Amino acid sequence: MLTILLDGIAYGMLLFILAVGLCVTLGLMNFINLAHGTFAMAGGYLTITLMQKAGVPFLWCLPAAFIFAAVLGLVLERTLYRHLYDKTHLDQVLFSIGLVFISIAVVDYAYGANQQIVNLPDYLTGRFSFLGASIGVYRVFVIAICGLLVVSLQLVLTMTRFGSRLRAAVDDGRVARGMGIDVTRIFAVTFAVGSGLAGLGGALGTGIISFDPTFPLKYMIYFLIVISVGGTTTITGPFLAAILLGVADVAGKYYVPAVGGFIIYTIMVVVLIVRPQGLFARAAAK
Amino acid sequence: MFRRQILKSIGVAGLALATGISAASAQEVVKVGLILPMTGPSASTGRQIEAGVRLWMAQNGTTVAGKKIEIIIKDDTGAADQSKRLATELVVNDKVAFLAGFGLTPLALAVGPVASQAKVPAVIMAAGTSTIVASSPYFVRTSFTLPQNTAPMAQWSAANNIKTVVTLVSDYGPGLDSEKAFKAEFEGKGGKVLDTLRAPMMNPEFAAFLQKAKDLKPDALFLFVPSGQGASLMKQVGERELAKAGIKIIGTGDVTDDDQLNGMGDALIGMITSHNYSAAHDSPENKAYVAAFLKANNNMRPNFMSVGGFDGMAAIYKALEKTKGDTDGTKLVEAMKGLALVSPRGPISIDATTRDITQNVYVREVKKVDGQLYNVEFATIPNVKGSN
Amino acid sequence: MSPRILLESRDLVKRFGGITATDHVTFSLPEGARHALIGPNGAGKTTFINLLSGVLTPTSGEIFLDGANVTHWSARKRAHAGLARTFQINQLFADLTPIETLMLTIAEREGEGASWWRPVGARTDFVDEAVALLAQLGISDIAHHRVGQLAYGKQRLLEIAVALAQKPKVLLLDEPAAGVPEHEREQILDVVAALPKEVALILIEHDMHLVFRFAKSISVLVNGGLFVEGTPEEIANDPRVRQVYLGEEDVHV
Amino acid sequence: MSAITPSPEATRARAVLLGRSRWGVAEIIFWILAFACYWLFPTKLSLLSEIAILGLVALSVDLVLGYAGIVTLGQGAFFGIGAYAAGLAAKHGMGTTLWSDPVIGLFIGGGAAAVIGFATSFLVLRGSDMTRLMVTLGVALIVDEVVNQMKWLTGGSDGLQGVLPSAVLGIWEFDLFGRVAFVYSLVVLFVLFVVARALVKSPFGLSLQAIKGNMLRTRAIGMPVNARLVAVYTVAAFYAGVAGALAAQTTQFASPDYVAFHRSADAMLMLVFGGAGHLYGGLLGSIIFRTMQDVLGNITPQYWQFWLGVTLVALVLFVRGGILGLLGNMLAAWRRKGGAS
Repeated sequence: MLTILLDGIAYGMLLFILAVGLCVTLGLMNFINLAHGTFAMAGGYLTITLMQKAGVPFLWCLPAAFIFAAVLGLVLERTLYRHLYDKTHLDQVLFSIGLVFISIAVVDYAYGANQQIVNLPDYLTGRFSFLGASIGVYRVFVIAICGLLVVSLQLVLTMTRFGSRLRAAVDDGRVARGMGIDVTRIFAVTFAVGSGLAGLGGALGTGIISFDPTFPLKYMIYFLIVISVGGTTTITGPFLAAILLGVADVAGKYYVPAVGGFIIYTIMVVVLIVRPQGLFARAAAK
Repeated sequence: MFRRQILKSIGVAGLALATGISAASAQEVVKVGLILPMTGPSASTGRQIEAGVRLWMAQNGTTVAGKKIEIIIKDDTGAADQSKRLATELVVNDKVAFLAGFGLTPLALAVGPVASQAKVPAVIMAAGTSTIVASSPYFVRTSFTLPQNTAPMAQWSAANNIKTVVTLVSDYGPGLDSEKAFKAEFEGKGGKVLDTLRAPMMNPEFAAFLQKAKDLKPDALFLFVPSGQGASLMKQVGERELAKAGIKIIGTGDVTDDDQLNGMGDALIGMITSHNYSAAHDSPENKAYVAAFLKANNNMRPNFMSVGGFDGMAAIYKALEKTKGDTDGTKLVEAMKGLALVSPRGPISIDATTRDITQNVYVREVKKVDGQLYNVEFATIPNVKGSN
Repeated sequence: MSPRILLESRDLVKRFGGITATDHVTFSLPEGARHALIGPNGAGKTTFINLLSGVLTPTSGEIFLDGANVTHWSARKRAHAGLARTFQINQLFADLTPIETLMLTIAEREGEGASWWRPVGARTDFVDEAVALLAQLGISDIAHHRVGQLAYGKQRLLEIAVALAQKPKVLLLDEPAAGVPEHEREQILDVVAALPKEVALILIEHDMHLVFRFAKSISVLVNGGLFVEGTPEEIANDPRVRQVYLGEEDVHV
Repeated sequence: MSAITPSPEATRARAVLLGRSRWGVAEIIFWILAFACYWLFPTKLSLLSEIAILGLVALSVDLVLGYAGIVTLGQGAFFGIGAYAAGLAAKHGMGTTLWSDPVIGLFIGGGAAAVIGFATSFLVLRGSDMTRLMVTLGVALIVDEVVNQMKWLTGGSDGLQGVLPSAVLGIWEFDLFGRVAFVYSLVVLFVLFVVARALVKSPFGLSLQAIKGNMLRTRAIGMPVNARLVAVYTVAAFYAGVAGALAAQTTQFASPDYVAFHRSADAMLMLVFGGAGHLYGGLLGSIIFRTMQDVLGNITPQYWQFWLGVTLVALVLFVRGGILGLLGNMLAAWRRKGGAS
């Protein structure tokens, strides 16, 4: 039982790192970016290429994936996303679906359609057991890295000036602009960092989930669930939602495989109706 | 108002879009319509079959019984309604004499009614569920069926003191077929199947299922997934350290697919599978086949799907020779019944009554042979019938 | 016999967190009233109108429309019961035309809103009523222009036309002439003055000239509370009002 | 109100209002051309009937999104429900009983989808675009799971086998060349289009546009907004259900792929392509979208999605209101320049 819980937590942590960028962009600029999975895929495929072709050690792939995805995010934000802030949600959805289709076709062209795998370095494979439960070394590694990221994110948000400015802008963009906060610059930086985190999540994910060109579509639904349950006004909301989703997904498949997916989607719809601003978020001010 | 002008221009545009009516087909050309999943999750199947078909035509020329053979390849992206529409267009517009290919079971089943209505023989080069051939009198199969590949594995397990097994299959036609066949055969031989787990086809995460299998502590874990998903499944099997827990990993050859075997890493060594073809099959025909295949496809190793395509074309050529070029569908199917030929995989024949394939099935073990992983065959179960 | 009370609020309170926007207001509007509601900015005038029209629900207190307790009725139900309003900021259908907007309002009033088989305009009586209303408001010339592209003043007139199309017993006008250039203000005032006698009117307005020309009775709201009520003369000469609101400007009645 | 004799303004107003719903010449030409395709493209009939079915789905999205302003990514759910309901009717009717008559199948498919549409319509009444997007997507995913799990009924991921619809109205048997399928699909599309057209031009349709325009004002004039949204959502679900039934009957097959995300996304893309809120937007969008997919699919089979993505991004960045919007603007610009009117 504990093994499943730990697997679920590891999976949940991974989902959080993949989704946190999207939570902030939605909360900050009210921008529906369904293409967020593309940056995660970019990180994942970069890791696959570096390891398979260039033999770069796995640990070096993580920062590389972060930077690559962050730069990709910055470039796309400055060239394309910028024109869409004032457009309707429908336009934003169509724009991001368009990006997803482009990314699927490009990756399909470059890497082919079948699933890519990565052979992890030895010190990261194997399992060890304690208290009667066994947990993969790699999953502990993921929990550690993601835990570190969550703590640092929380610190950045609460302790630093940038963090407070970001939270102000999330709460009410107009008032923040009124106080002289350059919301557009903050958004550009946050978008890049969010994409970088997704890229890092993608790199970490190569050890747990399989990558194929349809990744952005397959995981878009998970991101949406994390946002709808977690809300967009805090970081802890999506974090708890991601853990809940991770455990529910793994446990669902273990105990009730037939109705696993069914439960998760029903939870999403119910939460959306009962608390549109998210299960853990306080009533949204906006 | 502006509305009137716009819609007038659309009418004219509609006409311009008319794609040309296809060229009338001269009598001496025999067309073969190949419907394959060139994109989407089973794209590797499409690629392998196309390579097998092209290799056969390169080796045996393009004229049979005075008729020029021409193949038309259409991509159904793995969607059944596309396969049906493409089949209808191939029959109606291109007037093909043969339909062939069908990467997955639903794709083949969708084309059955078209083949029956148009009386055009449809050669199944991939789809493995046993019930397909029965669904249309014009189906002929040159690939394999799941029970055919699975039964030997059950027999071997029972004979090698494996008492309890857990099965984990992908939740779709062939998966359920192989689960049923394994359970029937294994329990028939006194074995016990503790649990039958099914992983969803859509996003195949196996972690939870493997953990459940591990907790049940069976002697062996039987696996079946469509070709293309074997790599990520075996990685998660390795990560879960089932071997260390004393669980033997067995399955059908789909899991250790020659197309991906090399990339799966050494954790695979020692895995026992049963299948109708291995690139390491020891026969002069196979040696020539593999060498030619590697050369023609920049070192892509042929897998069991490619021989489905290769032998499918052989059956088409032989049928045309028998009917001396007559492209009447019913005669061609009659000609293919009872056909026997030596394939790179070994001797195969088309069963006269069921039109399904009868072939040897081999039990093999994954071994490293001069730096590459291969399924080395060590036992043969001769002439296993496709479906009874 | 005293005129029938069409609209009444008893001890009405509305709090937004710590702020009390409406502070125990008891108020009644008789039939045919021409009542003005004035007060400094932030006195809670629009909040009070939103409470009466159902856009906001009160923290406590009750509202009566023609004798019926409508405190918990939705804005929609109150509209059907004969209460219409205009909005301080134009709330119109940008993609529709004025004639379509009026046809829609009339159809809703007559319960024909959901008729889906016959085209808009099939009901000749509706068309005639809409055209007459446009004429009454003097905006027949822009009957078929997209509302989104109309001049601001014309939109203000359309707001009033829509409210009238609901054939209300009570009409709440929230600064109908706000933001309207000087030369068009007269037109709006004439229209308001020419409104049917039996309709009870509340007018929120800052321009004292308009108030004193229009109103038969006035209430002064300060900090959400009802400060003083009376005829225009009483209000003009009341020192407290002058000190709180009118400032030194002398007012000639 | 004094019954004044109809003043010139009143007669002109009536003429303008009724003019909105009169059939324009261009519309008549469009439908003549559509039916003429039977002779113009004899070899492409199965593709054309697919376009007609996609047009019907886009029309259903137009009612909800174009007119009532509800963002939906879940119309695929109703398409799938319609397909399975009609497919099961045809399968169990085995071409013998009344139940397997395709026209009855349409009502079974449409009806089943409408019931589910009605039940889930309450979920989309409140909430922002984002919430509605995710709720409709969630409903589609749930339907997908149910279809996959109820293997005994739906055949699971292999799809529904043995769908044998009998002859349309007992007369026209579905032929191999897709002639009957094409005419049948197009007639059903035309009938439902006429109904939708009347609906949109009626006071009910006007009230939908009002709801999309300004929710506050609609409530202020006493409109039962929720009842209208529930009604249009249910009608749209019926339309998508009938489209699904048509698909199941013409392809004699139904699979979970009918409920997949890309079905709902494609429907919305086609509509926005053509121009939402123009009623013809959906039809135009499906013609261009599906023809482009067929043509591009043959040239570069792998990367139809790439060109679709590029066109989509360009559409959102540069064009307002899809093709019809673009043509409208061009004509308006041409008129202003040329001062034609």
